[in-house]
Amino acid sequence: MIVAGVDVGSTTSKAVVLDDRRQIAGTSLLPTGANVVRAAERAFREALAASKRDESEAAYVIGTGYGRYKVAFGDDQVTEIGCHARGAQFLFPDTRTIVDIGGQDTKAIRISDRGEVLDFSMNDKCAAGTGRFLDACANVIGMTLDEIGPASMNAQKPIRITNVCTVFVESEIIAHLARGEKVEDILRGVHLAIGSRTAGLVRRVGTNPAVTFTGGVSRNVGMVQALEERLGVSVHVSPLSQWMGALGAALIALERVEGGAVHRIAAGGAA
Amino acid sequence: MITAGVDIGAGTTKAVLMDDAGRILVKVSERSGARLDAAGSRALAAVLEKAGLRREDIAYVAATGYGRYQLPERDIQITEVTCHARGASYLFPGTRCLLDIGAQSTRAIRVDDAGRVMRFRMNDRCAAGAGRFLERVARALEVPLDDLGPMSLHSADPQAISSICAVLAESEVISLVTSGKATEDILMGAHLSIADRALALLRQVGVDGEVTVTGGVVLNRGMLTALERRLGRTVNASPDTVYAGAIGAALLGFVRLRKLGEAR
Amino acid sequence: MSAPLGRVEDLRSLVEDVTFPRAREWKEGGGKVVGSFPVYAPMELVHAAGMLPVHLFGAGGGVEIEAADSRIQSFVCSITRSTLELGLRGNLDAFDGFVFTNICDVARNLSGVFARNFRGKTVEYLHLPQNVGSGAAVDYMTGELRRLLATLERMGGVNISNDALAQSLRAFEENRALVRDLHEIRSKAPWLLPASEAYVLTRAGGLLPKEEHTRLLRETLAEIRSRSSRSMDKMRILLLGSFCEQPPFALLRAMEDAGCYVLDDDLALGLRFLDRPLAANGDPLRAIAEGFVHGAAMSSVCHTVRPKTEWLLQRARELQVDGVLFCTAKFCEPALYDYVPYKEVLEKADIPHLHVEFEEKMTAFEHAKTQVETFVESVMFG
Amino acid sequence: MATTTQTTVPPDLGKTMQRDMLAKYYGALETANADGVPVAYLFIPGNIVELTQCFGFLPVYPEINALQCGIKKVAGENIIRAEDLGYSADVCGYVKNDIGLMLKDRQSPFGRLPTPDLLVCNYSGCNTFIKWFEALAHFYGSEFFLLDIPYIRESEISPGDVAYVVAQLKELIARCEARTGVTFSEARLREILGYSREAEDLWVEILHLARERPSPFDSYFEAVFYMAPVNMLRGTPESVEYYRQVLREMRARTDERRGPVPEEKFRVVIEGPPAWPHFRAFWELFKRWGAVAVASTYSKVGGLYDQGVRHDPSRPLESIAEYAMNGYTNWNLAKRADLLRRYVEEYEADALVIHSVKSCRSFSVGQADFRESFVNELGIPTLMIESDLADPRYFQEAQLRNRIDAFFESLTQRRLTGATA
Repeated sequence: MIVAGVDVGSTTSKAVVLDDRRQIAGTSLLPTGANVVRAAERAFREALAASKRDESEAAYVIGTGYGRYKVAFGDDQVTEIGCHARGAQFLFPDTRTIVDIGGQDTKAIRISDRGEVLDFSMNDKCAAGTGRFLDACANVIGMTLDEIGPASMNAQKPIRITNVCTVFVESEIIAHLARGEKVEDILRGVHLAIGSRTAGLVRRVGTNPAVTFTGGVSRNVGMVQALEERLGVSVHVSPLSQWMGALGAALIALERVEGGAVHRIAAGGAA
Repeated sequence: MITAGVDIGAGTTKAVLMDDAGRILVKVSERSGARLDAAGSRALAAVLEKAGLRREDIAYVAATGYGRYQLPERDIQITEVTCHARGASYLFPGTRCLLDIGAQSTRAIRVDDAGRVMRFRMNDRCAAGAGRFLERVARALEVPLDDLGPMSLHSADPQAISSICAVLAESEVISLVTSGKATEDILMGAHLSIADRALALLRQVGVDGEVTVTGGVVLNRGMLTALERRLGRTVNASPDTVYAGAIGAALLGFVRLRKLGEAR
Repeated sequence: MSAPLGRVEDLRSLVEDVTFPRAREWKEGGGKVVGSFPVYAPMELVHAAGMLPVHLFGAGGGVEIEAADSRIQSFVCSITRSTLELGLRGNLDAFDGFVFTNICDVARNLSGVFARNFRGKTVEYLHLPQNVGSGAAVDYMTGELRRLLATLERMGGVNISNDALAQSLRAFEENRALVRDLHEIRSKAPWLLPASEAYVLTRAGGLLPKEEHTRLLRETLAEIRSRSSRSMDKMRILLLGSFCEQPPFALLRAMEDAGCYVLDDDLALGLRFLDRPLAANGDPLRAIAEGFVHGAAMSSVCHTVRPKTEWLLQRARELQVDGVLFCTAKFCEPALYDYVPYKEVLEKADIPHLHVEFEEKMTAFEHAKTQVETFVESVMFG
Repeated sequence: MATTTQTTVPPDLGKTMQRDMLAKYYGALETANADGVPVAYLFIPGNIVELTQCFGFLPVYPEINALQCGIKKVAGENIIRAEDLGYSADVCGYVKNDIGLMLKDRQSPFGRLPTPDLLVCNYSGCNTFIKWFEALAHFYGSEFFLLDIPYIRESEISPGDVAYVVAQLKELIARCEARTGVTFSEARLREILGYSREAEDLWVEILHLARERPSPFDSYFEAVFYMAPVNMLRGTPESVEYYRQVLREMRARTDERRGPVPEEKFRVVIEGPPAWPHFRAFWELFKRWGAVAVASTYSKVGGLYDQGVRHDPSRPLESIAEYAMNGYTNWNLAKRADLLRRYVEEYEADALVIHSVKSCRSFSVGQADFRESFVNELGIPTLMIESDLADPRYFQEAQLRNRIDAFFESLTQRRLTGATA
């Protein structure tokens, strides 16, 4: 018996197949693109292929992320808040606080020792799209997303970036460039600005350790350092952080099966 | 007499030479690169070389654009709004209002019959980023930037995108994508939302009379169609308007020369 | 001790220092410090209680906003966020109390946020009369001042006599007269005194002990009158809209460099709020109340019987300005509402005008600077 | 997951009575200028409609016009028309809606509005009111009277504050006498205040029925309709009769254990104005989870009757002054937080929902601070969501849905495992 979690995000779609011993049997990661329904199906099929298991063995599938309602073949949908909480607590049992910097929203979640969501806070309108904030900065400076993290680490004199707004930060960076400021100093300033804002969000739900940093942006070492500096605590980061939502969804699916829930399709068609 | 107009933008730098009969002798356009001060001097040297002239043959050099203070050879620096207005009126003499839609900022300018600025208004911080917004919409929809305009023209049912803010508008685009709306309908919706914001700016300075559009957006058929649909009449647009800033600077050079001549 | 004052750069660094050195010095000397949110507050009472009155004008770009952003939403002006951030970071620990007034809904509610987050401090909110046309306004405001006096007496464990109040009133009146002289010079001979210099001289009055600021004004006024710089071909403008959150000093400088003489403005209006001398004799509290109800400066935060648009046209003609520049803080509602009737009457009177937005924390203001340059060019090249 | 089917509450007499009252009211407004009937513009919080009625003034409430334009989906065009005039994107959507309406031809969804003979700016709990009516005075050139209502800045109202408001009410009476030629009759005022008092008593009884399980009505999404007469048309026998009828119907629903949703799964207290331009969609986001508002603060902006505030015929001007100061947004943040906490306890709510709107900083600033104390100090699950009460451009349904679903998901999960906050 296997279960699956399919996380359809604004930029990438991910899936995780889990077996009944909670071992990850297969994963997938691909750009969501313009057709969301197809992206969900492809993510699920690729994860199944990686797990070398057959679709018929899937006892329960849960969709999450912005496109969760488009996971047509799923048995249920759960928001990414619930899934990131479940996934982070599974990988690091001492987790009490989760920080997820996603493409659209930044989330801070407080959980109980059993992984229940006790409180969460999300970014303010003007601080939306933190993932895109980094994307916009990399674009203006002419670097890739993977390069800006390491580049920001060797800054001597970080420049204070005052703009919260993704659109206006580009003109601020262009002005600093035009003044001949060093690229790594600007990048360090950008990472610290996001670190400050995210720390403010975490403080709203309380910075009780241990803190787990999830989502694609956590692969950026410069962002991990900036967040740890602003939070004043070290953070867990897992190489699986991009699949945290899909893993959490799969874990919840497994708990549903263990709790007696029956696979909708096996039970003869959609509810 | 010959004057030079050099428009040093964040992306590209343009330079033109004009004679006192108001003819454009020669024009160049180059990438600005990271060092803005070098960009201006490089463009000036290129336009002189193309015309087979030397700096001494030029009676007056006017700089404009983002890097207008960084051209050592200049006699004066003038802002891009003032130069754009004069240059666009040179290219389209009937112009009464000018809409300049760039990557970051949108400008609405009311001009008199001689191309002088009467009133102008620039976008609010929250309504910034028209060009940049289109680039990100192109990436979200996996459509090459140059196809944005043509593709949006096939739209049968444009999707309304209401947010003023480009970031929130992008989230709306992503929600439309996740709810399976047709790509061309989303694209036309995106163009119309930019057109609405730009025309709202223009209405604040007065939208009656001939409208001329400048800025990178001029090359995008979809954007011009969206503007004309919302405006209810045609607009002037031509690839030459990308030189409007440099042309305006050169023409204003002659205005200063006449004033200095009278002063002596 | 503090750096020698008088030179503009020293004043600027004092005004931009968000650690409030002079307040800490006063506190270490055993005194108490009371801060007020930027537009008008009757600080004579704080002076009479033997405490140091300090005008809080936010943190400018001086502090990274972190905690406050999760307490105050994004559609609120920056001065509110930076003032709360200063409190949460401990920059205001030397202060014993804060006075807020009805500048706008945000300033009013900020007093509630301060009261909950800084329980050890005294937080007072004064509802200053808006119906300045009512016969009951002066009595009501005198009552409100008496309420503030009782709070200060409790805070200081002192009894504030009428003589102490009268003496503080005289000290403030003397200072106000010099501030009026300062701004009189720059409206008549702007080439002698740039707006940016007049601004930091005025702002210093919100940080220094009143007597020290009065001495500083006397010395500087004498030096200014002896200057011999000549008038240049610049655009004469009236600057409006920056009465609460202040534009960055560098933006003010950039506007003057772009070719403007700023003949008058409402910068740091809270320190220039009482327009005319107060009645010297009788009950000092009633004198302040009458000064506020009948002689307050025109501003967007106070209703006036006379339409503000009438005042604007008269002021523009008095100063013979070439144009009016509305320079408003992002999200500043009172200023943004007044802009529309003002814009209408200026258009009818054919007086050029421009509206630019700023945030106190801005470091790159190309957007605003280019607009001001274009404004100057449109008049010069017009 | 929440059931999506929904039983519609049967069309009842109360709603039709209100529809007739409003039709008669808007009919009178349509012909007021032509018939020489004096028109007074008022604000809802702290409004003194009883006083203006003594002089035959017809009241017009620009806030009501603005929210109706929102519901009827015409707010957007009005706002853009005001922005064309120069109003910033960052100022209140209600004001721009009203200015845009005026610039077109004052054609509201319920009929054409008359121009004002007198602008009575009862400035209670919102500084923007002053700027709003200063603008109307500029555009219409009509007479302006500012009724300055002191903010409640301590735990109770001070005698000095009451004296200041009563003195201004007397000056207003003199102004109305000069304006209309009608001499003021205290007996008439007492009679009108009697009707107000009766309607207010009945309205409080209705509000308290939300303590029932299930609540017979939604004390936010439905209260905003039922509250119209006690805010706009107070002091009339028709409004008293209306609330007697509504009380009968709500008692009937209680007996039949009927409520606004098929199964009441969550009882919530809601703070902040609703998203008028997307009212149905906004309500649906809560209905899907079986979430019912058992108390709300927006329904108390026009008067905190359930906190004991009453018009009193035996103390006419004093009780009007005390009523005017006791609008929800005129209470300081400590009193507002305490009221929200008491609502959660008295109405046995499972959670607090804060709807922060950009247009209304009088409501919004301080809410994020509430959330902090409610969750961490009081242990009350609290959700904060953002949009706007008037401007349709600030309603991102995908984001709102994501946050509301996540919140009720976590409540469901904690209910299953009995976890404490």
